[in-house]
Amino acid sequence: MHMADALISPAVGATMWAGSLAVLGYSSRKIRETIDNKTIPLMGVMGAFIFAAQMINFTIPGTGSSGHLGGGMILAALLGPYAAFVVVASVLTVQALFFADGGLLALGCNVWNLGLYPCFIGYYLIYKPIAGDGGNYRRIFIASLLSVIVALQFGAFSVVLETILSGKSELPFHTFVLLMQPIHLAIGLVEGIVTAGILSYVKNARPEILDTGAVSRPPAAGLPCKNILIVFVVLAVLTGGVLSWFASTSPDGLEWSIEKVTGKGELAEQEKGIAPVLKEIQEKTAFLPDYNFKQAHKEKPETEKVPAWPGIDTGTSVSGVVGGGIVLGIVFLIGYGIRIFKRQ
Amino acid sequence: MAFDSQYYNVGYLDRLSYQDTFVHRLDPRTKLITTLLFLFTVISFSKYEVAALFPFLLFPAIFLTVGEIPPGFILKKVLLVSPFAIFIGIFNPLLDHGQVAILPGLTLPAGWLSFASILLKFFLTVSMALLLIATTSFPTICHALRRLGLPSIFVSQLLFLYRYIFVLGEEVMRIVRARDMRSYGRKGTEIKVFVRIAGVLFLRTVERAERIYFAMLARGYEGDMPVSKKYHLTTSDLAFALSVIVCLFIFRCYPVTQIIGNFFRGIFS
Amino acid sequence: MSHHIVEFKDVCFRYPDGTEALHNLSFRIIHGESVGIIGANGSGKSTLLLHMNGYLMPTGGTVNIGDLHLTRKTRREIRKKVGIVFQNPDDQLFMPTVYDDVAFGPQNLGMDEEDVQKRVRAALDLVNCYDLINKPPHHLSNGQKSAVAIAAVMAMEPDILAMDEPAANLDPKSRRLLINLLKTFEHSKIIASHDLDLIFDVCKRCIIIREGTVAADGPSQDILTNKILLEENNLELPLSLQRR
Amino acid sequence: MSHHIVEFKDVCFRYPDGTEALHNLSFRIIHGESVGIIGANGSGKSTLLLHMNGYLMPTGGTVNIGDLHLTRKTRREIRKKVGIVFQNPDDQLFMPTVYDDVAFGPQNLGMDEEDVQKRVRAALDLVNCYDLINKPPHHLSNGQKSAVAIAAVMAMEPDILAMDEPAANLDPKSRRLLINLLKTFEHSKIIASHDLDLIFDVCKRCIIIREGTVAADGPSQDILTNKILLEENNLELPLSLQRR
Ligand SMILES: Nc1ncnc2c1ncn2[C@@H]1O[C@H](COP(=O)(O)OP(=O)(O)OP(=O)(O)O)[C@@H](O)[C@H]1O
Ligand SMILES: Nc1ncnc2c1ncn2[C@@H]1O[C@H](COP(=O)(O)OP(=O)(O)OP(=O)(O)O)[C@@H](O)[C@H]1O
Ligand SMILES: [Mg+2]
Ligand SMILES: [Mg+2]
Repeated sequence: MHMADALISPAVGATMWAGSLAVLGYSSRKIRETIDNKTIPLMGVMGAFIFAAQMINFTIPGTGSSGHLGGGMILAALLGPYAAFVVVASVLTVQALFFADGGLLALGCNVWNLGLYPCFIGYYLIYKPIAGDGGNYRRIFIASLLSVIVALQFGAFSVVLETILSGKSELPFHTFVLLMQPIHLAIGLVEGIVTAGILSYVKNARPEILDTGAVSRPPAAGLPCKNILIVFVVLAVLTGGVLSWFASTSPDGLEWSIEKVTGKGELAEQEKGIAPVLKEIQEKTAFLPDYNFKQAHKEKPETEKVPAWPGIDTGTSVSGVVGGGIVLGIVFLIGYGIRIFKRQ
Repeated sequence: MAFDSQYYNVGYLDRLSYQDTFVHRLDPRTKLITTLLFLFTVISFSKYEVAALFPFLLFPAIFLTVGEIPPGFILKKVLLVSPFAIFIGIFNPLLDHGQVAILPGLTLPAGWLSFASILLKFFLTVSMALLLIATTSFPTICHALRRLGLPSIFVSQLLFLYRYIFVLGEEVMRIVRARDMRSYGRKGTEIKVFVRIAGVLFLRTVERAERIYFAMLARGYEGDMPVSKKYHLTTSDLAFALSVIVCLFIFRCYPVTQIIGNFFRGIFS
Repeated sequence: MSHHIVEFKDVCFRYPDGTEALHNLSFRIIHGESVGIIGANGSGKSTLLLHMNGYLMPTGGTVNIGDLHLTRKTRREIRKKVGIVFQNPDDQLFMPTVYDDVAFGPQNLGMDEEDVQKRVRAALDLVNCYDLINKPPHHLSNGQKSAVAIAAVMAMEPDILAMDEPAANLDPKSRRLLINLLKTFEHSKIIASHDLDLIFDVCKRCIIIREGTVAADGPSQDILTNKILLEENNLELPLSLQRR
Repeated sequence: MSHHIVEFKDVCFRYPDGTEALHNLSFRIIHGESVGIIGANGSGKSTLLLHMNGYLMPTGGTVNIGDLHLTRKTRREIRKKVGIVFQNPDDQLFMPTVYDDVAFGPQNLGMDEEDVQKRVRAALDLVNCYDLINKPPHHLSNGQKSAVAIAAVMAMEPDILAMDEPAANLDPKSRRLLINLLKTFEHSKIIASHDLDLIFDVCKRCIIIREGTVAADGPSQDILTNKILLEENNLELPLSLQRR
C-alpha cells in the first residue's frame, strides 16, 4: 500500500515530507541522547533484516496467496520507537529508490503511514502497555497482534486521506475507505501473527534481547504520554496544514475533495475540475504566435454549452493529439541520436 | 523464485550506477535536486492534463541514452510496480462520465483523460526515480543527503542498510534454498516455518551486528560516523542544473505540445 | 542404473544482473561415481550445483538427471533424487531441534510419523549423531552442525549427493571424520571444494571449472598431480603432495 | 621494545550463559614474534583473540599489552596498538566503498583529509588492492575482501596484528598470496586457524589451546610435527607433512 508519486498533489507531498522530516529529526535527536554506540550498527543491519525477511515468501493459510513481513512493530519492540522510526524511514527510502515502490515525493507519505503509526501509536499505546517489560508469551502475542492491526488501520486510512486530498483519483471517499480498511485488516491479522511468532521465537531463544536490552533503549517511564500528545498535536497541525495549504493553492481542489468526502455532486465537480484547466491552457496559448487558428474557436465552446460537457474545444485538443505524437517522435529521435552518437 | 528476482534487480541497478558516463559523473546533489524539481513539476499538472506532459519524456530519454541504461530494464521495472497506481486510477473512467472531445467526431469520457494523466505521471515519476539511482551510486546519494542537511544517524542507517542488503540477501537466499529443497512445493512454506526462519535470521542478524560493532571499535569508532568531503560542484553541474530548470519552466508554463501541434497543422493545412 | 546419471549439455547460465556464470558447460556423471569440482573463486562451482536440482534453471543447454529432463515441471521430482548440502550449515538448520530439522524433509514428503521417525533415526545414525536428537542447532559445534546438515539431506534418501565446500571451518579431526564418512557413502557424489586434499581423498574423478566452463576432466590421480594445469586455474598441488 | 609485548596471565572467561570459554590461560608474546593459535572447534581461540583489545574483559586474571594493563579505561588506547582481523570479511567491511572503509579508522583518529588519503593509499598498496578503491565491497571477490579487510586494519598502523581464520573460503592461489603477504609483515602477528599448513608457513611459534587453556607452546617446527600431541587435541599433522 505504498503511495505513488502519480497519485499525490505537490501540496500533499510537500506537507507529508515536512511532517516526516520533522519526526525524523526529532527521533534522531532522541537517539543521540538515549542510545549507546552499539545500537547504530544494530539499527543498520536490522533494516537489512527487514528487507531480507521480505524476500522469504510464505503461504497464508486458507488463501494460497503469499504474504510478507512489514516489520515496523518488530523493530519497535527491539529498538524502541525512535530508532525503529529511523530504520523504517531508511528502509522505505531504499525501497523508493531501488524498487520504485512509491516514489520520492510520496516518500514523505509512506514514512508517515508505515513508520509513525507502528513506532509511536502502535508501540506506545498498545504494545508497551500490554506486553510490559519482557512479558509472557500470551501477552506478547496479543500485544503484537493488536498493535500491528491498529497501526495498519491508521496507515490505510492515511492513504485514503492523502489520495482524496490530492484529488487525482475519482474514488469517492466512502468507497475507498470501505475498500482499504477491510483489506488491511486481513493483512494486519497475518502480519500480526507473524510478528508475534518472531518475537516469541526470539524470546524463547535469546530472552535477554527483548527483556533487558542487549540493546539499550530509551527509558520508557514517563515518556509515553508526553510523546503521544506530541504526536497527536503534530498530526492535528499537519492535517490542518494540508487543508489550508490546499485551500490556498487550489481552491477548486479543496471544494472538490470536500464535496467528494461528503459524497454529493459528482457532475458539478467535474465541471469545476476541467473547465478552469482548459481555460488556463487557452489563456496561455493566447500569448503565443500561431494562435489564429484557435482564436476562431476560442469563444465558441464557452457559449455553446452542450449539456453533457461544457469545455469542448476541438482546436486545442486536436493540436494536443497531433503535438503529442510529434513530441513523442522528437523525444525518440533525440534518444536514438544520442545513442548513435555515443556508439561512434 | 520471485524473491530473488527482486534482489537481482537491486544488484543490477547497483551495477549500472557504477558506470562512468557524463550523467554518472555529475554531482549527486545536482542530480537529486533536479530530479525532485522534475517530479514536483510533473505532479503539479492538473488531473486532466495529458498533452502537456509529453515533453517531459525528454528527460528520461536523455538520462537513458547518455547514461547508457538499457530502456527495457527500466520499462520492465515500471510495469512491475504499476498495479497500485492502476488500481486507484482505473476507477476514474468508471466514475467520471463527462464527455470530452479529442478529435472532431471523437469524444471520450473525461475519466479516461484523468486515468491517462495518472499513468503518464506514473511513468514519468517512476522512471526518473529509477534513472536517478541507475546513474548515481547509492553511497554518493547518501553523501548528497548528508550535505543537504538530513540527520547523520539517518544517513548512516542508509549506508549500513545498503551495505548489508547484499550480505543478508545472499544469506536469505541460501536459507530459502535449503528450505525449498526439502519442502516439495508449498508444504514447507507455512507461516510456522516462515516464523522460524525469520527468527533464526533475526538472531543471526543481531549477532552479526555485534561482530560489526567489534570491527568498528577496532578502528576507533566512538559513536560518530566520519564524513569525507569528496564532491565539489563543477561548471558542468551548474550548466546541467540550469538547463534542466529552464526546460522545466518552459514545459510547465507553455503548452509546448499544442504549439508544436499547431505549427505542424499550420504547415499542412 | 541409468536413472542415476547426471548430464549437463552445453549449459549456459546468466544471472539476472548480467553476470555470465556458466558458459557451454558439459559433463556426464554415471551412477556411483564420486566427482570433485574444483576451480578458482567465482569460477562457477556453486552456480553449477544449484542447477543440479533446478534451483537455477539453465538459460541455455539442457540438464538431465536420470531419465528426467530438467524443466519447471520436473524439478519437484528431481529434488527428491538429488540432495544438496551447502557450505554453511547454519543456513540449513532452521528448525528448533535436530529432530525437527531432519524430519522436515520426510514430513513434507507426506510420510506418516512412524516412517518419519525411522528415517530420522537412520539418517542420524549414519553420521553418528543420534545422541544430539533433541538439541537445538545453535548449541552444536561446527562439526556437529555439518554432520546434522548432511543427515537432514540423507533423510530424504537421495540417489545423488551434492556438496558445496563441506569441510570449511572444521578442525582437522572433524574434517578427517567427515572425509571418512563421505568415503562410506555408496551414492553418486559431487563435491565442490577448495580443499584439494579432501577431493583427492574422496573423489576418483575431478573436473576443473574455469570461467563457467570445463577446463579439464579426468581421474583425480592425473589432474591433481598436474602442477601446470592446476596453476593455470588458480589452484596448486594438494598440500599433501607438496614437499617441504 | 617492551611496549609490543602481549601477556595473558591466568586469564579466565565465562560467557554470560555460563560457558567457561577460557580457563587459567597464560602466555607471553614478545615484539616481532609470529604466533599461531590452534585447537579444536570450540576450544576458545576466537574468545582469546577478543580479549586482545578488550572486546571481552577477562572475568579473572590479567591481560597486558605493552606497558598497559587492560581495563575499561585503557582499552581505547590498546585498540590503537592491536589490530584484529576477524574471520568474516563481510562483517568488517561495513562502509559502502573500499575507500570509505579503509579511511574509517584514520578518520576516527582525527587525521585531516590529506593524511587520511595517504594512509589509505599506503594500506591498499600493501595488499595490492589500490585499483579497487572506489568499488563497493559487494563487488569484490572473497580474496579481495580479505585483502581489503587487512588493509583497513593496517591503515590504523597497529603494532600488533591478530587474525582469526584468515584464509577461509579462499581458493588455493589466493590463499598462497595471502600467506606471502603475511610473511612480509614485520609486526608481531597472532593467527588463529585450522589451516595448520598456513600456520607452519607463517608462524615461528605455535600455541595449542584445549578447553580454554594452553595445552602446548613452542616452536612450530616441534609442535606441528608432533603427531601424538596434535591428535590429542583434535588436530593432525599439517597436510604437507603427511605422506600419501
Ligand atoms: N547471486 C548472484 N548474482 C549475480 N552474480 C552472481 C551471483 N552469485 C554468483 N555470481 C557470480 O557468478 C560467478 C560464479 O559464482 P559462483 O558462486 O558459482 O563461484 P564459485 O566457483 O562457487 O566461487 P567460490 O569458490 O568463491 O565459492 C561469479 O562471477 C559470481 O560473482
Ligand atoms: N556468544 C557466546 N555465548 C556463549 N558461549 C559461547 C559464545 N561464543 C562462543 N561460546 C562458547 O565458548 C567456547 C569457545 O568458543 P570459541 O568461539 O572461542 O571457539 P573457537 O576455538 O574459536 O572455535 P572454532 O574453531 O569453531 O572457531 C565454545 O564452547 C563456544 O560454544
Ligand atoms: Mg561457491
Ligand atoms: Mg573461532
